[in-house]
Amino acid sequence: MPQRLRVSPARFRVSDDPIDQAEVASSIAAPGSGAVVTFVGLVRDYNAGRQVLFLEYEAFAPLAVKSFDRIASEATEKWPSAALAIHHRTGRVRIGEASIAIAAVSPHRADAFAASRYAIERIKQISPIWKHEHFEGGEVWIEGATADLEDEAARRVALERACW
Amino acid sequence: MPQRLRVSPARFRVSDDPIDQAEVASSIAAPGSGAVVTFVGLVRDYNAGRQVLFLEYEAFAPLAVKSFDRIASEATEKWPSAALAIHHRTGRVRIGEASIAIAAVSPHRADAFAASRYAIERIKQISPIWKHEHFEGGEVWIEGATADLEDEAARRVALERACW
Amino acid sequence: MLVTVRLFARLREIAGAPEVQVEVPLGATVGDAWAALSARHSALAAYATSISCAVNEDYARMTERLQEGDEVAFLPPVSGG
Amino acid sequence: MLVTVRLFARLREIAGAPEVQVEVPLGATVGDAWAALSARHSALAAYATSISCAVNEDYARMTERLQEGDEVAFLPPVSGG
Repeated sequence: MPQRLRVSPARFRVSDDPIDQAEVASSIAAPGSGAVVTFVGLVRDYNAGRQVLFLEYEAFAPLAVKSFDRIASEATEKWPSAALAIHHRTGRVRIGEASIAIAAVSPHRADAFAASRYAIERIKQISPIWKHEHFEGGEVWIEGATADLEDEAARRVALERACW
Repeated sequence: MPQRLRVSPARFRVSDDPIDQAEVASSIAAPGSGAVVTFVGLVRDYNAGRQVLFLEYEAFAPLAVKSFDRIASEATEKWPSAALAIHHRTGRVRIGEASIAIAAVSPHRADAFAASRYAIERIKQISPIWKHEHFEGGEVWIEGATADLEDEAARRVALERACW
Repeated sequence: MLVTVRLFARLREIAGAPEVQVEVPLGATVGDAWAALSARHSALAAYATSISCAVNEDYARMTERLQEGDEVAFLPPVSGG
Repeated sequence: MLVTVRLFARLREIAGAPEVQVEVPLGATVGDAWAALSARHSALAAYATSISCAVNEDYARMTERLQEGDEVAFLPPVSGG
């Protein structure tokens, strides 16, 4: 194979740039990987009965990147064969665009599915990222979970949803 | 939005052409889709202790396409919000290349994950596709499950693995 | 009557062809076509309990009755994905 | 001593700035910095039981002691994904 000189894409990223799904997966591709599961979250046109115009995501970027790294470590502890890459977009994101992409690779599809599902649940629980919804007639900050690393009940919920 | 004249990609396909993961997902993209889960199966360099050189997939293509359609219907019956697209490659597939891509879209991530996982399990159970492994020192036809639409136990296994 | 039989993977290799013509009596079933073919290629016998079948590109049962010109397919255990 | 406080999302809007300086006594905790800030902006009180915090870009507890120049971040309930 010809040698190519290129910078490998970051595994964990928080950025205003549009998300490149292929790049997320390529950051963790390995010769033994038999299964790649990619989760992409897209901005929906309706939420809670409101016609959404666009979203604006705000993040505490350095801590958000650390949270992705932590979540990937939690997943690898549970599913040692799986590796994760996570990119989250910030700033204005339009309807139909991706706000997040998570890639999970593993020799085993069960582990790739579980790690990917676990990651999205944990991101929603602990990553310092906030969704500002601009809808027809107003705007609102969406507030979900208190980010609490020590909340073991939350972690169990994420594991259950990952079907483990 | 500007009108564009283009042929939509097929939802279900069996072909010698390399798999374009983005195309699989785009065949079922919809404005209300909040979650896209893509499963890609890659050819691994080792299997059962053998160094794999490449795989060759043979399919009864028209029936395989029908089986994908059937599996997507089974999934939509269970998860009405989810839509599936499935492309499977035939002929010689090299190490690291994709043999299959399954895209599941839904407004809800739980349904997209479940439908995608269900689909790969069912494909391995009933789709008329065969893997011919060429390894260092020989070759072998991999033989898995008897394709039996009426095997309800198999279907339950697929549902359980989809965590439902 | 004559039916066309399509064979895949290891079955195709045993028969030495992807498609063969098989003569079966009027009113014969898919299972009868399999028996006729197995008589020609004894190595097929190992697959008697693990094959499934299709008729005219649709899944079928071994008990399905055939008509002149039907296309029967015998499917060894599958391994897609 | 002075600490820097970073605020996000609705907290940032209530305070009217993404970053403010807060004077706290020597040996003060993250919770003390929050109390000082809440005294300035009464609307923050609604978040008293739902915030979490970070110190110098690492997750922290409200009981953590601060040092001069530390950067404290208060995080309202998160909604990424």
